[in-house]
Amino acid sequence: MSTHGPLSEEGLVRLLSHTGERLDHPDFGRYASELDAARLRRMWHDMTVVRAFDQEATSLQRQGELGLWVQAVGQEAAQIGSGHALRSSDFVFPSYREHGVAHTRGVDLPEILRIFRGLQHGAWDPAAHGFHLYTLVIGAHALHATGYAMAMARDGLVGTGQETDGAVVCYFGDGATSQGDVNEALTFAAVNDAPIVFFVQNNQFAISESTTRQSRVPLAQRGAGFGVPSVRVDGNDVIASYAVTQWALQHARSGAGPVLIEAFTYRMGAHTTSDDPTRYRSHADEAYWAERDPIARLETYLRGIGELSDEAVEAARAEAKELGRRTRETVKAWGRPETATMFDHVYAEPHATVAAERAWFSRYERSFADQGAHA
Amino acid sequence: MSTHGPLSEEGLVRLLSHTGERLDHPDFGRYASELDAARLRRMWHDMTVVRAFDQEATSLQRQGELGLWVQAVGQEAAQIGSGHALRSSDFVFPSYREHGVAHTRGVDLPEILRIFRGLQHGAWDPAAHGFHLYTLVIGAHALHATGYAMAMARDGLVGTGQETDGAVVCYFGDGATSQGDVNEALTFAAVNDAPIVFFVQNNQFAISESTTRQSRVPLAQRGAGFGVPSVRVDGNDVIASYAVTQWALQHARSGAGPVLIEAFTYRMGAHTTSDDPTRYRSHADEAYWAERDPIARLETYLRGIGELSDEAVEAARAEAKELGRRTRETVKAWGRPETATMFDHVYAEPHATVAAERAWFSRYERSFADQGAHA
Amino acid sequence: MTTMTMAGAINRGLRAAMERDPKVLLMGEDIGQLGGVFRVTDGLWKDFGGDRVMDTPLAESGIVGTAIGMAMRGYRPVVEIQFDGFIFPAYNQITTQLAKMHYRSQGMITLPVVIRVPFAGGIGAVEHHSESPEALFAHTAGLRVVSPATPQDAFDMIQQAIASPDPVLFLEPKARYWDKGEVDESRVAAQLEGEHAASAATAEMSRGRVAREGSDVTLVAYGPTMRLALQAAEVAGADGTSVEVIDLRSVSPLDSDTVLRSAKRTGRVVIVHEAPTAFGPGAELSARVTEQAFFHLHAPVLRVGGFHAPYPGSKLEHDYLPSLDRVLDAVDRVMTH
Amino acid sequence: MTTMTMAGAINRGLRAAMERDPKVLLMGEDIGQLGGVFRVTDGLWKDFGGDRVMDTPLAESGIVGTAIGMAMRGYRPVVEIQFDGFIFPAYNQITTQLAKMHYRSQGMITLPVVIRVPFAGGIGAVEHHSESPEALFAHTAGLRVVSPATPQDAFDMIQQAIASPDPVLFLEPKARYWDKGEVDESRVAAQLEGEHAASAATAEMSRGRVAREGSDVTLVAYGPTMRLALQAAEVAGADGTSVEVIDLRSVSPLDSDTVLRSAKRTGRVVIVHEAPTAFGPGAELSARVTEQAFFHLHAPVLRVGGFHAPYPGSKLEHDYLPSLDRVLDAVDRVMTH
Ligand SMILES: Cc1ncc(C[n+]2csc(CCOP(=O)(O)OP(=O)(O)O)c2C)c(N)n1
Ligand SMILES: Cc1ncc(C[n+]2csc(CCOP(=O)(O)OP(=O)(O)O)c2C)c(N)n1
Ligand SMILES: [Mg+2]
Ligand SMILES: [Mg+2]
Repeated sequence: MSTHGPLSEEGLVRLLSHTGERLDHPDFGRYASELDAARLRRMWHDMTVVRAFDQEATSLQRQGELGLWVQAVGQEAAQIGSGHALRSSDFVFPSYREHGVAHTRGVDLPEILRIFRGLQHGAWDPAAHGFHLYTLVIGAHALHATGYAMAMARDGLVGTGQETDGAVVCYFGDGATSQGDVNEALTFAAVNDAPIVFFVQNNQFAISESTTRQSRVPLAQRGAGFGVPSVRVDGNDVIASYAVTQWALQHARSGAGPVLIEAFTYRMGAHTTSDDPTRYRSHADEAYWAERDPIARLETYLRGIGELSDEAVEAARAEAKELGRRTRETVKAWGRPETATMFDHVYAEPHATVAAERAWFSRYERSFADQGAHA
Repeated sequence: MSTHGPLSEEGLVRLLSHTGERLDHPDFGRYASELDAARLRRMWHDMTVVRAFDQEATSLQRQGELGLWVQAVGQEAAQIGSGHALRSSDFVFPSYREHGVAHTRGVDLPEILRIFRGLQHGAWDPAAHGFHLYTLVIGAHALHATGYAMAMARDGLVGTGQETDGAVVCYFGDGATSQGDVNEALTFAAVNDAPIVFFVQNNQFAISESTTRQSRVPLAQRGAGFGVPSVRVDGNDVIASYAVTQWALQHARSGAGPVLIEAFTYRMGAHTTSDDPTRYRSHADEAYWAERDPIARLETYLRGIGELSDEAVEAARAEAKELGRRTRETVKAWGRPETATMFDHVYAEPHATVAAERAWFSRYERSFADQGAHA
Repeated sequence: MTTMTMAGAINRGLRAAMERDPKVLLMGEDIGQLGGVFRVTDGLWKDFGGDRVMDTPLAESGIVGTAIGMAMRGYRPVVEIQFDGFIFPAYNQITTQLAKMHYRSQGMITLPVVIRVPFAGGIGAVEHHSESPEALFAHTAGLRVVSPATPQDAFDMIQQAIASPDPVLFLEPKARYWDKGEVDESRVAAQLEGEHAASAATAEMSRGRVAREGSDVTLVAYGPTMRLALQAAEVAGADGTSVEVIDLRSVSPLDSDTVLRSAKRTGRVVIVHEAPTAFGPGAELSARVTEQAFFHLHAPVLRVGGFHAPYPGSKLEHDYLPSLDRVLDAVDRVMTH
Repeated sequence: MTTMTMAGAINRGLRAAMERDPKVLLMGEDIGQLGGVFRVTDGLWKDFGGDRVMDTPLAESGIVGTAIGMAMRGYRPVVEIQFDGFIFPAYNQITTQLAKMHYRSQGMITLPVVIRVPFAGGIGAVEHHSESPEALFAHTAGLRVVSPATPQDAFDMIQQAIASPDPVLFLEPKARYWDKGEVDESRVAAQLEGEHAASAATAEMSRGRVAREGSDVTLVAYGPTMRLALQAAEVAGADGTSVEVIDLRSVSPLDSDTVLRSAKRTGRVVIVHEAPTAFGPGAELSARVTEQAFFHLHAPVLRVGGFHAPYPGSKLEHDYLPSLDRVLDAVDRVMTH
């Protein structure tokens, strides 16, 4: 591993070593103090279930039931750790790989697959979950998140010290940091003291490109350039991911403005089911990171302190299996949407062109029915 | 004046105090060592002439001879200082206010007014002067400059230690730092080690908006976020502006990659002749900065050391006057371009639509001539 | 009735909308203390404060992108883009996000964002300050694109645009900012207090109108070219050709029904806009009229627009732009059939 | 003659261009080691190195903007935009800079930049991966917009685009990437070694061609819809309607002369494209054909295109896109006159 530049491990906040030993940190250790064994078990459970779902989705794609699947394997600690730090008054803007965060926000995981089965572009009610839709145009949502945070502050939901105080967490990848929109978001957030946490999952790749193609220096440094306090965390350490997010959210909710977190992690799978990582990375690299698996790490720790029983493991396995079954059945049961729904929701109010085309299309479709009737 | 944030004077490199005393600086002092009295006199002379031209253009606009004029009054030290550090192997990408830099690159000042008289959008040969056209879309040229610098490196014009080594200097304003393109340029420049100097003239305003609307922190901090070494300089100090640019150019030409300079200055005039600064800033503010006039400062110093004679002052005044006369005459002598030239240079090769429209237009114009002949 | 310039009418309309609904916010470059480079927001910063009249960083993508986020929380941002030529940094946000979010969310999210753009030419400006990009937005589903031609419409339509739940590109013909007209302030106020106000407002803003009746030729225009169209009708009338003038007011939706009704009577249609002719708004109008009224037409639909060239230096702009002569020439040509 | 897929033909064309001229560089996301998400640049990174096949940061504006800078120093960058829906972050650079620099500099600067875009739908993809934005570029003067429909054209036209001094948007119908065809590699090679190679190449790339002769109806298509158009002609032919099929190949310039020659014979024109119909490329073609061949037409020009709605989820895309039935329906309709 490189010792400087964007892939160095320098300055990473870490509260659990990759061999499963619990560590302390002078600044951030205390933000994990509320994580008792029960809570950690819950996080382990969530990570396990989310990974199983992820694998189920991958096999559904292989079977032709989904057009595409975007795996999050390897990034569970960053996602479940940060997700657990959120509360209902917060609001999340994911990019498209945050299935773990979705799970912590109460999105029923199979619902996500509506997108990947080609039924619709958005698959849950953002307001109900405090979890916006996936955005596929890299970085575009960073501005929506910033505007949303500005609006929260305007609505008095920041700095009161009440439970109603909230913040926005905006997730994006290492590649996204190169987009103009992400940098504009840092500017808008900073000058408006917007209550937002920019959560960069540096999974070391933007499809095939190493993070070294996006930056000379660790991505956490980007924040300071805009006057945004920043921290680098071991994103495969669920405890540290939780702690820094807790810190960041408290900062943002208090009205002190934006924060940037770089969670240094590794995309263990392919970019998507269309990708072939053997073309651009080595087995050695993959093996190095397999040893740093975020779930195994927590498991080792919990087992070591006697807080993960075989029953708990079995329960998680059973839940995962049941979720897998339910996912397969749900996906296969989805019908094709009515054709005419493609004209719905283009506008909120009637639009003459849409109305005319919809009318034409229904006459046109009827003409086949009529022909059929005559034939 | 604020003592922190983007308008603080903290950390400014300064080699000439605003009362005209020569200062030293541990890191940058030596980059001004080649500036003997003759050279400083030349810089004073250039600043004086450029300002006179600027005022002439303003009055031409008032007389209706120009549609618009963009004044650079107050920014002469930043422009002439940095311009003097350039050599012919360097290449400049200005925004639209760099008349001083244009002058150092051998652009005949009146030529600039072709743009502002509405004759054409670009008014000099960029290759002949190593000085690109003005770009009016804020920040867009930062990427062109970066690509150009990448191409220079590719052409072997960097890091050889020869006189052929060159770098690009890209000028833009404080407001421009908020644009996505400028931030993308920093990324592309950094990861490619491009030989480019980003020269931000922080003149404290983007039209009416204070720099505090663009950033929480001094703009020089932006560079570090991308791993780009940066420096803040007193942009009303021509010696320091020269010195930091000299340093930056040497760095970039050597192949060490990009540098960012923030020249802290003040736009003494209006944004353009269409602007009315009384709507958004105080006389007190203007008075404070009038005392920091970049030309007066150097004049005081040179007078103090007995290096600016009355004759030299008289010579500059005469040259300025002559330039004013020539400017007026040149501008008024320009004819209107041939109408059909609006179809020229849309494409480098024939394009059927342009050809058809040009043909139609010439038939159409002839039809009036014919009618005239018949009438 | 009050006499107002178009700029004044928009200013009054914005003020009325802000008074009506505290969720209405203005965002843009220099719109606060300065009142905007055209002074369209003059006085609003003083009266509503910097929290509702927000000077933003100099980044159009950021402006539109954060406006989208604010709209998601129930605000109604009215964004000013300083000039037509500077909307393109926001193009991605407008095209892939603003236009598509309602659809993406199956109607769960509405984005009542208005983007005001002083547009079109004729004011002797430098590059990028005189363009007519409406076709580049009308092609994208999810956006509405409107342009007023009179102070009355400017006053009404800015408020209707703000009341509409759909994103609206509100194109202000900058050369007409200082033209004066009578404005009745009460009608739109009543509409916006009525039942189904948003629907009524959206529908009305989306309809064209017959601005002058005639029987020989249908001359179609909107925003910047309306004055020219009326002039041409006047001159042609004096020469014995009766020209009906239609003010489209809306480019998306394009109110082709109003045009078709007229075209079926006159059998001759000319459209005039400043946007380049090739792939411009007139192409769509021509195609629709031909599709739907082919057997009523005596002559092909003719288009008078800008040329397929970048907007030239201002010394040439009056040759680049549709002129009275060019419109009359087209009217003459359709009249030969 | 060699049998190639369209993707393979573009790959071979890129390789030939890079061998011919060391100034040709490729830039884009994932085009290096990975060979691009569609493998169109497969093998080129290995053979030409990372200096000529550059994996760029993930920022489309940055890619096009730096390509402009490199072109100013004599390079010929060929940029890959990963998917149609991701070209919009670069829209400002393309529209205000790439298209206008030649004009702005009075011809002193030429920008031979090619922007390759896998475009159009039909591959079952998620949002933003199936769009047809050509009209959003053809409206802007200074850009050329072309799209090949066969491996031979793909091979020839990519090299002609690179040889052209003008910026070219090179739209690759991604659903046709794996269609095979015979390719003669020698013709374009000879053209590009000849005198006035750049002019000859630009001119040829800008012309449409009659892909199938016929006498009753002129059916116009390009790129993604050419296969459909030929199918429709086949089926209509079996039903006794003789359909002439024109492959436009170029959207800007639009080769209306080739269409007009045919339209004046057949009197009936149908155009089919995947881009939304409203304000789409067919509108311009319809308007021009009507303007210039009105009295030869038996029926109005009809358009078959995408609807005025965002590209839907892939389960619905085949209803959104022009289908054989919709094309035949339009052919039937023009034949009723
Ligand atoms: C504007 C834009 N350009 C290109 C793409 C295609 N694309 C999809 S994901 C991706 C890589 C993203 O990398 P990163 O931001 O690191 O996120 P990750 O996928 O690693 O989670 C690219 C290039 C896109 N979706 N949007
Ligand atoms: C993309 C874009 N948006 C808006 C404008 C209008 N505009 C012209 S100059 C200017 C302010 C620029 O401020 P700054 O970057 O600080 O440069 P300065 O004018 O102070 O030299 C603005 C907003 C523009 N030219 N381009
Ligand atoms: Mg990544
Ligand atoms: Mg400034």
